[in-house]
Amino acid sequence: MNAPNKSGWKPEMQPDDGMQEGPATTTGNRALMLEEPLLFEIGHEETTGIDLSAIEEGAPTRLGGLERAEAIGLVGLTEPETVRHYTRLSRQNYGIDLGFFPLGSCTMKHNPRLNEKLARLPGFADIHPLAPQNSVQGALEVIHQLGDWLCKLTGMPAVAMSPKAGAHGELCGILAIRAAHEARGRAREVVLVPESAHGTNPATAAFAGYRVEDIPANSEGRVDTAKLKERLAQTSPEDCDVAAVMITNPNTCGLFERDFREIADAVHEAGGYVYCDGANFNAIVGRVRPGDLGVDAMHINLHKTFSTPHGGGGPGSGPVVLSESLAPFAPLPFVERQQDGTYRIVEEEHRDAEHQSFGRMTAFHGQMGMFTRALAYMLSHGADGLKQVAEDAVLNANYILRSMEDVLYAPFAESGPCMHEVLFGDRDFGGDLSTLDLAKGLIDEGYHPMTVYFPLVVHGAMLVEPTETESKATIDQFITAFRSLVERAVAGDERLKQAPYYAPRRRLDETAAARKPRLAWQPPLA
Amino acid sequence: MNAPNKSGWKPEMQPDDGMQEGPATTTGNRALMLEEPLLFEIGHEETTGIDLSAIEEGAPTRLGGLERAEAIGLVGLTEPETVRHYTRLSRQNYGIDLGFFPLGSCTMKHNPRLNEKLARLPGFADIHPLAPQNSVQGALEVIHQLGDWLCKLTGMPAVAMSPKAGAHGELCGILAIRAAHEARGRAREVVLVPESAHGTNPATAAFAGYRVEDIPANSEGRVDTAKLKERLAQTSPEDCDVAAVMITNPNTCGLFERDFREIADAVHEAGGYVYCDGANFNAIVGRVRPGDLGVDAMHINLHKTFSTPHGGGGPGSGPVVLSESLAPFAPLPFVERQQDGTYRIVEEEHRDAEHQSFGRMTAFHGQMGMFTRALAYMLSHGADGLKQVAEDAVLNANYILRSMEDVLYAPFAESGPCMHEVLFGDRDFGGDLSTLDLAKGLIDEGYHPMTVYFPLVVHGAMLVEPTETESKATIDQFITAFRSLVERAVAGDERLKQAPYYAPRRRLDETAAARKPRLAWQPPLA
Amino acid sequence: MRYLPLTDTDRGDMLERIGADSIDDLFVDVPEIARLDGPIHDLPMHASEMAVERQMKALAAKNLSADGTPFFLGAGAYRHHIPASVDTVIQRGEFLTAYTPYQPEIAQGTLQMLFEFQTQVARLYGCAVANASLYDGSTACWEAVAMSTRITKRKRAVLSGALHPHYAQVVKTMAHFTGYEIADSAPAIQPEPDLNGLTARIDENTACVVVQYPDILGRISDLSTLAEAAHDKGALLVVVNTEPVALGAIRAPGDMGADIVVGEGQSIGVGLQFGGPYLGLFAVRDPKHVRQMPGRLCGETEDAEGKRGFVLTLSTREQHIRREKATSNICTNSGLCALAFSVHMTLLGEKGLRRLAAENHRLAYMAADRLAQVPGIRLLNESFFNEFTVMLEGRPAREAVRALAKRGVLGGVSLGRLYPGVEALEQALLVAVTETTTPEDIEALASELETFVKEPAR
Amino acid sequence: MRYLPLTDTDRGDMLERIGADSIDDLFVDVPEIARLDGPIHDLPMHASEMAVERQMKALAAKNLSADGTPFFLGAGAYRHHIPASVDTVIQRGEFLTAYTPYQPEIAQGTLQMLFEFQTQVARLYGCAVANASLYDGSTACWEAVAMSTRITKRKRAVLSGALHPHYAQVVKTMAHFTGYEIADSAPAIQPEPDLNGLTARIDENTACVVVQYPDILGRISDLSTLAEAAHDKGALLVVVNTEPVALGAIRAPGDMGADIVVGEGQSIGVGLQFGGPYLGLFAVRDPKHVRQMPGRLCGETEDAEGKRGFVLTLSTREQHIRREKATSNICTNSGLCALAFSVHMTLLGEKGLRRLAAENHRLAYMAADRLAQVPGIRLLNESFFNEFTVMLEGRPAREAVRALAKRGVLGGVSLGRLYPGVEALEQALLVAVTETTTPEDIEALASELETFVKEPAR
Ligand SMILES: Cc1ncc(COP(=O)(O)O)c(C=O)c1O
Ligand SMILES: Cc1ncc(COP(=O)(O)O)c(C=O)c1O
Repeated sequence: MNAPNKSGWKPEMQPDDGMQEGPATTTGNRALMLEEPLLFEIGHEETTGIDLSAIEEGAPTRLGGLERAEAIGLVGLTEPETVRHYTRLSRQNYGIDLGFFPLGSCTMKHNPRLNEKLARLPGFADIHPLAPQNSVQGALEVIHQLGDWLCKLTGMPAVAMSPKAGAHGELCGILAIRAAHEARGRAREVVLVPESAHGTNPATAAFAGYRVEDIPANSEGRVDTAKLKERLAQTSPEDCDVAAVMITNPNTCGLFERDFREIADAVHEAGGYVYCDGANFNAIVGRVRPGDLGVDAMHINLHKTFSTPHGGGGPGSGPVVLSESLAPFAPLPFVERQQDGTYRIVEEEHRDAEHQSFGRMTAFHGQMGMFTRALAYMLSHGADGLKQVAEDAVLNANYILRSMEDVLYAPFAESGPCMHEVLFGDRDFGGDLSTLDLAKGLIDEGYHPMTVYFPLVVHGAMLVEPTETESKATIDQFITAFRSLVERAVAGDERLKQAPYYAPRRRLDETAAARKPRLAWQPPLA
Repeated sequence: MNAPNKSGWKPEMQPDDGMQEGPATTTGNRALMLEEPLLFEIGHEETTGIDLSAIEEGAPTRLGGLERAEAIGLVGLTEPETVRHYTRLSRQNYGIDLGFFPLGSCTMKHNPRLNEKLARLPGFADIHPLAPQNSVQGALEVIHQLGDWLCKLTGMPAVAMSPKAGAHGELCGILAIRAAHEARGRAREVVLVPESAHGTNPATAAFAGYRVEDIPANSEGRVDTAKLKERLAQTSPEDCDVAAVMITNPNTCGLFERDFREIADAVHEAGGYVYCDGANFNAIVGRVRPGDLGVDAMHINLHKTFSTPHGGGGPGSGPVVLSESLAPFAPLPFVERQQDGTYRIVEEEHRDAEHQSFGRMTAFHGQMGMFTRALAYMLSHGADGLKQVAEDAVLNANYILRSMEDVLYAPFAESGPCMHEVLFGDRDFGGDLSTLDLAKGLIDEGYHPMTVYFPLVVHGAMLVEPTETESKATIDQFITAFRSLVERAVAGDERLKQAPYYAPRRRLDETAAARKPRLAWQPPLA
Repeated sequence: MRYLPLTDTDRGDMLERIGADSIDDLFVDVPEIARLDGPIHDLPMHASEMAVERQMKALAAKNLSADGTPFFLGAGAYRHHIPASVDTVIQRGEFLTAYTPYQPEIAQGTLQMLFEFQTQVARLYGCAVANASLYDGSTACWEAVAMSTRITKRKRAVLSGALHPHYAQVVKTMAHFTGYEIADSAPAIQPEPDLNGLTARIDENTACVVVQYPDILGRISDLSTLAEAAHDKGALLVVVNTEPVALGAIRAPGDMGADIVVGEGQSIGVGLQFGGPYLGLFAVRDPKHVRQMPGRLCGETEDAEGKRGFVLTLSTREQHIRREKATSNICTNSGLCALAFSVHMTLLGEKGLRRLAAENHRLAYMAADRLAQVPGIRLLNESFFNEFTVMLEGRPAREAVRALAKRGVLGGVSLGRLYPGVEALEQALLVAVTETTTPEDIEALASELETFVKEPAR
Repeated sequence: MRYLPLTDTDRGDMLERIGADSIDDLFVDVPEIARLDGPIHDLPMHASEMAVERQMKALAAKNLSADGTPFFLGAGAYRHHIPASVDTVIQRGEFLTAYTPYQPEIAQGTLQMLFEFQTQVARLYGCAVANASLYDGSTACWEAVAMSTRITKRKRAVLSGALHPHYAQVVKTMAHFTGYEIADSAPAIQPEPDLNGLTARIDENTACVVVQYPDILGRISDLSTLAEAAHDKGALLVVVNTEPVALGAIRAPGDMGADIVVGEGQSIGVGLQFGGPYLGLFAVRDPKHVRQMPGRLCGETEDAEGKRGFVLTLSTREQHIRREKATSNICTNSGLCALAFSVHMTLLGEKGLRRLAAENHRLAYMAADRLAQVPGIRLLNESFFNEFTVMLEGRPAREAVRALAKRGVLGGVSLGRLYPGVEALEQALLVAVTETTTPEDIEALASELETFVKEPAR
């Protein structure tokens, strides 16, 4: 039933090739596509799904005379209503569990269910971050073991585990770099970031008090090494204002930065540090160690490469591996294995010469819930499996590249293989059709669209990352559908401008949303 | 968004009031409505989602020389493919979690998630039925406690816990009756069953070796007490051939059998036993004790009244409460509380005068997984909550009855209130429209249809059971949609004959399926 | 009440629409004598989730769970590792909270799954058609006997002595009431089952002969000759399997000539659960017998647009259509367990099932060898899959089981418990070994049994 | 490999289409120096689900979980009962395995949920607008300080001494690099916080004053005057809350004049999890500040057919649009924790939250009274919600915590751990009590502490 329709769409096809149209329904529902009101439209102040005893009138309190008298304005639902409300909402969502989700740069791979189960063991889920350390040795061991895996996989000597996501990890790395510079007397002023970088890179550098400058790219989609060297050579190393470069590798065009080592050497020579955005580590895990390329700091998105679920936007976890020179500046707290084989948490009181930590980034020890999942993922795959992960991810991406390049503009197709993701552009689309229209067409076909309009270096960018957890059959069917849509886009099929037709909602008016923001529910005027 | 459309459908409405039609998709998918191939079309013999070591060539075996040489013909999927396959399939299903499911006689109430969690505790889920009894005292206590609740709720002195579903419970009750008759010297020949009874009633009686005879009904939808008494009076009690009557109460027309006690007395006088089908216990739980009405045996569907999930067809659990006179014949094994407060399992070796058990119905002790859920349900509701369950279930059904009777034929509306379900018929439908068409129309509206064409006593029966776990808002919206569909059916709107329009499949050809059964997948001919 | 959405205002409004003064008005048909004046005494009032969880956890804590315990129980219920994704799937509300797929347009998920399940079971059993499940292996066994009597129009069933005694009990219980004649016996303690003796008992009145494979003592034998002998006399061969994993290593019953193959499917996906819910499997080798099968069947068809779809079919066999003439009274079956089985089997696939079977056998072989070395213990079996019988010389196995449990080892099932009063079986212990068993577990069992056997009998 | 669907045949076919001889051809861009010749040494090979489960369970077993343990830890992370249905919802694949809702047509589930979540948080905090979550309370606290500096164009923040020390550390760490000036101190051990002293520190260069409510010692005070004082000086009041359940009993910060309210949402729906993932809540009282907020915002709009729908909006604040000019660098947030919070809050509702808060306070009151009776223990607080400070006379609280843990009682958080080296705080113990605490737990704590305090100091 699901086999690729070999013929696909043809320009001569008529609109009435479509789905059978039915009469309008009273409820607005369409069989299993169900409408759902807002919580505040169905809940009641007096309804609750929790059986707690009524509040004892006149019971003594010690609330400092600050009792909350007025209504909070919350509403409740009983359990049946709650489960149904959220189940119905969930059915308006797409997820990896439903189908192919080739969102470039996001590594939407399968989330193993073992990991969900293990993270919920009371021994992990029901322990307090400030519990006496003798009562949480297993938790500390998890953090330590996971850190050890990360060091070995990256070939780096140290790791900071507390950052809460990729961007937080970037901040951790840049702060460590800044602290190292400060320890040497001067923080410097500039961080160099390529235009193709993820938005968090420049935002982080700015957040940490740096000025951001562009690194020029070459026509192959990579850093222009010569120009970068020129920039560094503007001053002597002692006067150099460049604190660090931030380079994504593999980069957001899906290409490996061939000259990474050469660039790193140049930066080091100028007294700077090399930050590597490791969001794309999935392409090389188990096959390449960033430590061998001269990296000083690199965050790893456990929610990408190590498959902790994205959860509709988070949570994530962004441990940062650090070079010898940055390790002393790692943030607090961290876990240390002691001589006797027990573990301890190093906190503020232990700051000393060896621990010149730049400080604390978050209240506790990081994303424990993600650590257990990521460790289970690593133990499951092992060194052999992780290598296979990288290889299959890269294989799938190249397969899509070579299956599409005859019909779709692939700017870097000539320059060699891509890594785990492949970048296309909308150069050849007809009429006034653009990447957005194609993306919405994919929705009707039952796919989540690829990342669109990122990176900024290609017009109408489409960044396709299949990941390694997809079967060839799935990718083949996707290619058929994708090709058919591209043909329509190139032929200027105007109907694509109305897509999606079958999703819970047609295109949404984002301009109106921003012009007059409605960010919380308000009762309708009577 | 989901508020009832007050106007509803009007006969003058045009077909093009319908949903926006889109172009055909290459994949056959429609955004979140996803097609899914058969397992055997996507799986491979060489693929597995379980990492076990390869079989050691030439390892010694003691398989009696019966190694399975040829291919079994199974196919495997990796975990990502498996999770997606079943997630996509699941999305083609309707369940209580999605919406209103008023399937009469089936009690589709909310399934509390606490119960799911508790049933999975290793202390319940990971224990063996033949484990030494000193190692499973908690499990035996659950069975005993649950039995105690059932006895108290029904006002009966004994309970058999091992039956695996309602029909198995019926069998248990009828076998106990037969054993009791045999113990008195003669099994008798006939079991009386009303025409409105569920199919399992006559099937069970026949399965137990009895001849089934109809009990006549009166115009009010209840047993015709006079005629029944006549039947019993055909012979003297000693010569009476009637072993038992099987009466459902509340009955499948949704009515309480007012004369139940009187009937029971008459049956007892004739030396017969009274079997009560307790599938509809939800209507009276906590408010009426069947023991007060002269019942000798009654099964209780834990998967209805006590909310263990239906799971797409099962499993269920059908404990049977027994009167003093039938208790000695209860099946083995059962759990007994001993003097010292410990529990033991009574099995074949303990058969004696006190335990004249008719034998064993199933390999082990019954549906433990359902017992833990049902006990949690009872503890959660308590005596007060269970009473409220019955009251709300009855209230909801009467509310629907009185909100529909002006537009829809309700044969027993005059004779007083209904219990937990309400029966309608298609007498007034126009054109050649029937109950089936209305049911399929409800599918498009986002509802699961009611039970249709059962009981057999009304033409085009529609049996609507809302249950107590529905909110008034949900029921109000249902009433609006239901009324609108009824209006269309009465007006003879032919488009209903094509419904459903929006479900994953249009009407399926059941005749073709039965004429040339295809009951297992066969590889397509090359 | 967290599960009851109606508010008091709702109740008032609804009573008003109904035209009733109070809820009692809706219960007028209940006779005076049966009206209760308030909540039933003697039962507690409603409780919070937290309170109920505490109470139930306390009960669970009174059981010694197999998790982390050296565990060797089998005899019709086996402990296997169930992949986490199985539970994820069966907890999908769309599967968990659906009813029997009577409205196929919105039940294709359940229906397609059942079609796949039926195909998996049929292939595993070497049969043409399997149904959509029955309650458990024991009731499936009775249904097979009943079906045989319908097909052959004979009333006698011959049961192998090595059929699970609880299965035999179920058959005999039912047969007593239906007037069928059942020939059976306790198993003879010998390395190979006595199939000749069984064959000799088949006569012209025999509807079927029922044999377990592997049998209750764990023995495996070729059933082809038995099948021929049965067929010669116009009888059917019913084969019972209680460990589906075995069929990843040994020949399928259907391939050896079994007419009806039934079994317990609990091993795959379902878990121990103290005996239920389990999963009755039922299949026939010859499609011509389909219309005599009990239980639901899912079949392929097309919808009005010509798309493939699935429906429940051949319902004229079933109680809701045929009432007293139905092939069985079963209605609710083991749907969700069938789903769990099917998901687990899909994860396994041909390759995984074969590896799983090999691993079970490898470890059982290791355990059998190890126990055979213990002085005072004798291994009975010539052949076995993942379960075998050992004889504890001079000591009743029931005592061994109890004594070991006190020491945290769940050492097996004693035949003394299964066949109370049969002296010849008192010293026999059934030991099951699966992929969840570790070499350390085997060592623990061996040394505990050694200690036990050495102890003087009390 | 159970997670990798490609077969070797697939790989071969795909390489062929690509035109590569081997997978190595696809890694040609990796410099020689960084190529590995095989799997990384020193790391184990792949393992079965069963093996991994065993390993991880052994690690979990080394921790003393709160379940079944008398448990009194708080200080920014609280243990509450989470209804089972919360986990059911967040395990729905459609929520769990979705990405940030960048394609709103197929992400209305996440988006509507976020809109509801934002509304719940705003109301709880007495604010106009809340965002779609940040990492946790401590980073939210820093974001509030940073936002205050953007709004006021000033660079000085005054932190209350009774702000959670880890939150203060986070602010100071960041401020060091951004060049902001932070004024703070350790908390003074007194029954009521010194709001006057705090007020005195606000000057014309102050961007904001940051105060915790209830504060780190559990004390509660009216912040209205402080708000006025801050506003008089053109500064903003930032209120930090680490226990949202408290706001079911005490006044909302927004209602007392807080400009930005931030906090930790972990108490509702998320659980302890050894500190993460948690849930940063962030809200502003005045909608005019919306465009300076960090993090994602979900807003209402319409689709092309005029149906209501939701989208992420005002993204021009965010890094993916504004890059170095963004209001924050945050991208991935705490989406699934927000869902858990929202589901739990929906189950609670107004009534449930108020009851939950009352029950927490009732039990905390009982515990405070009980501990105050123990000789050698002094209750510090005049006011508190579900957490209070006791002074152990003559004994360091850190030792008490360790000693009690060895006896299976998790007795609280010592201020000595939170403020290492601050002598005045060494004897202070923070004790948190929630609805999960039983009277028996309280008794156990009292008697263990009594024993401890009596023991002579080592
Ligand atoms: C290349 C790149 N860098 C950084 C990030 C930021 O990671 P996070 O979203 O975990 O903060 C992302 C994630 O979207 C990314 O794709
Ligand atoms: C009235 C009635 N009796 C008996 C049964 C049979 O119960 P079960 O399906 O559990 O065997 C049912 C269930 O459908 C029923 O509705």
